[in-house]
Amino acid sequence: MSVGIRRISGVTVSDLELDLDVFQGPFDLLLALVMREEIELSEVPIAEIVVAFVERMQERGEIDLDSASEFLVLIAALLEIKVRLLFPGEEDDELEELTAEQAEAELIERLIEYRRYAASARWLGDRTADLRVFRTGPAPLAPRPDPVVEAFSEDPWQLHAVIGRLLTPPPKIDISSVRRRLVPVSEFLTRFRALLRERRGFAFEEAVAGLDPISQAAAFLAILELYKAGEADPVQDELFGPIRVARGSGKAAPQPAPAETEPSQIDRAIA
Amino acid sequence: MSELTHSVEALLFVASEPLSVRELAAYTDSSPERVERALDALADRYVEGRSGVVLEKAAGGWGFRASRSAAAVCARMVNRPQTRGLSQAALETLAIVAYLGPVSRPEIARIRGVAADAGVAGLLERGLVEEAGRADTIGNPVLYRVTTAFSRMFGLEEGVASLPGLAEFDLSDADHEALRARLHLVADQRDGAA
Amino acid sequence: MSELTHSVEALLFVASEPLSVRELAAYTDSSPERVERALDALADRYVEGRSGVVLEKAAGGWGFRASRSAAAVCARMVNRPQTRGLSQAALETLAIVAYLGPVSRPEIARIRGVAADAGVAGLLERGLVEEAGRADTIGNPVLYRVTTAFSRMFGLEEGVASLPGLAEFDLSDADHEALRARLHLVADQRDGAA
Repeated sequence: MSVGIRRISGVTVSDLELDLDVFQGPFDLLLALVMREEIELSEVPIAEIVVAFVERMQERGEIDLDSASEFLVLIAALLEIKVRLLFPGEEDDELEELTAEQAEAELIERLIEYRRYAASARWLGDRTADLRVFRTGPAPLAPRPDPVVEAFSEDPWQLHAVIGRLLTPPPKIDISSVRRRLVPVSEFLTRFRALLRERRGFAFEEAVAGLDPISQAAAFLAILELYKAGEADPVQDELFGPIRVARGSGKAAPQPAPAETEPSQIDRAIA
Repeated sequence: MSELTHSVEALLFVASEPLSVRELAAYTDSSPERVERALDALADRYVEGRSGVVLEKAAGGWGFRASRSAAAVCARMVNRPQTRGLSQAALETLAIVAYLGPVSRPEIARIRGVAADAGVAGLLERGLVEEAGRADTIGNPVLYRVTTAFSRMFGLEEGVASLPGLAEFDLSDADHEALRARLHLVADQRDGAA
Repeated sequence: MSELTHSVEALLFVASEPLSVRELAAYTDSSPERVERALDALADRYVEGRSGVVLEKAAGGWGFRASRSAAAVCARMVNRPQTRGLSQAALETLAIVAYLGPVSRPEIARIRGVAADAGVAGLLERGLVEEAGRADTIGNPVLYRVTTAFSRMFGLEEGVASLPGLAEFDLSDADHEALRARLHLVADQRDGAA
């Protein structure tokens, strides 16, 4: 049976040209390099790839649903693999570390699986051309059933069991991993303000030494917050060099994008 | 038979209510006179003794019904004992309405984590829940509560007051707001976990 | 026509879902063989071209539907032509539920790469999928399966068992190899150029 499998080459996804800091070239090549570990997936900004794809679709002025779907599957798989690389050794079996070969095999498996269902969806779609209309409710002049309800036929503890499950939170494993990611920026704001009251300045690296990467990111956001409010004056002499945070002048820094970084919003973003 | 006759035949088979000549004419884009002639042709074919299905003029218009000879067999099917118990979805919806009611469909959907609900319609049909006014929230959704038939079915002499208590969840039987808050909280947590 | 044929005709008309030979035999107190003969006689009468209503095998049983020539007129009346305007996304979700069901929204999302909430809600509303309990996995997500209406709508005589095997939709070996090579090739080309 011919089900019209889409052609493999020439889909828009493979033509997508990227211009990222870590990489310039087609999306496909990026995938290949990631798989060969020539590029660190952890350094690939996935959001920028998505933006590039959306921009390209806009340029074309049309949405190619096939390639958009395929792109979503690839990006979702890539994100999941990236998460596993960033958080290795989670107790969950599903999140075990991947070798490059495994990651590649999985990516291909995902695409094959998705294409299988996309093809069966087209098969279903072809059949909708044949309009089948029938009645789904009771017949108009048919005898109606007597609405008899059998007394004492059901056990009220069934209801208790069901509401009990709706009252039981999901298992703890998840809460612990969520908690690890819940790093309130406000905590760092308080801590850095206290530091700047005591001293004229401090070294950022020392202040965040020993913290996990996400907490460090939250700390950095707090510094940016303080800079915006004029409370801190961070100085970095060279790229990737140490950051020295001095007490600010008290004057608010110019804000290119106002109100975008309310502390509460940042907290939510980090969470 | 003409194509119009076939269309009228199909319409009457597919409809859940009797259809008037005017309605049939509108659906088929033809005149009432032509529809009448099509109905005559069908009445000739679908008549007692010649068919198990009979065309009949009823209150709201024309409709098919089972013939007299087949009526007993059809009644047997329609009134077959409801062996199928309550589905998981129905049971959950029923439990929420019983413990939390009066409660609206959107709230049931939110607690269950299911985008659309088919459960309430089925329970209404079976006479296990009924409408109980409207909520004061946006859109004024209809509220539902369980019926006396529900209490009979579950053998609850005092109605919902006889439901098994929720003490092991630190919830008092009377405190609906605490129960509501907890159900919503857990629903949100599940949403995050799934 | 025999009285049994009339009874079967009436039962199939009154029922809101297709009826199997076994069910028909039970309601009419007769043997499956006799019911089959009655169905043959009816299928001969209710056939495309000769009637506005057609007897069709669907979802493991038998049911009436509008004939092809009358379908468009009937679709006007039915307030939700369930398969009209299904998007590619909706069809993909439907295909996953049909082949993998009972299946949860997170599982559908994993295959399609995007959240399945809106898609599933739309299919529930059209009556093409229904709830089928909850999974035992974290968060106890609701499971979904396709409905009888789905099988009738897509003309599947034995329900999902009549779907083509998933393997038929697999990539050919050549395409498979091409996909696998696609990742390597581009990298090799670059290596060659460098």
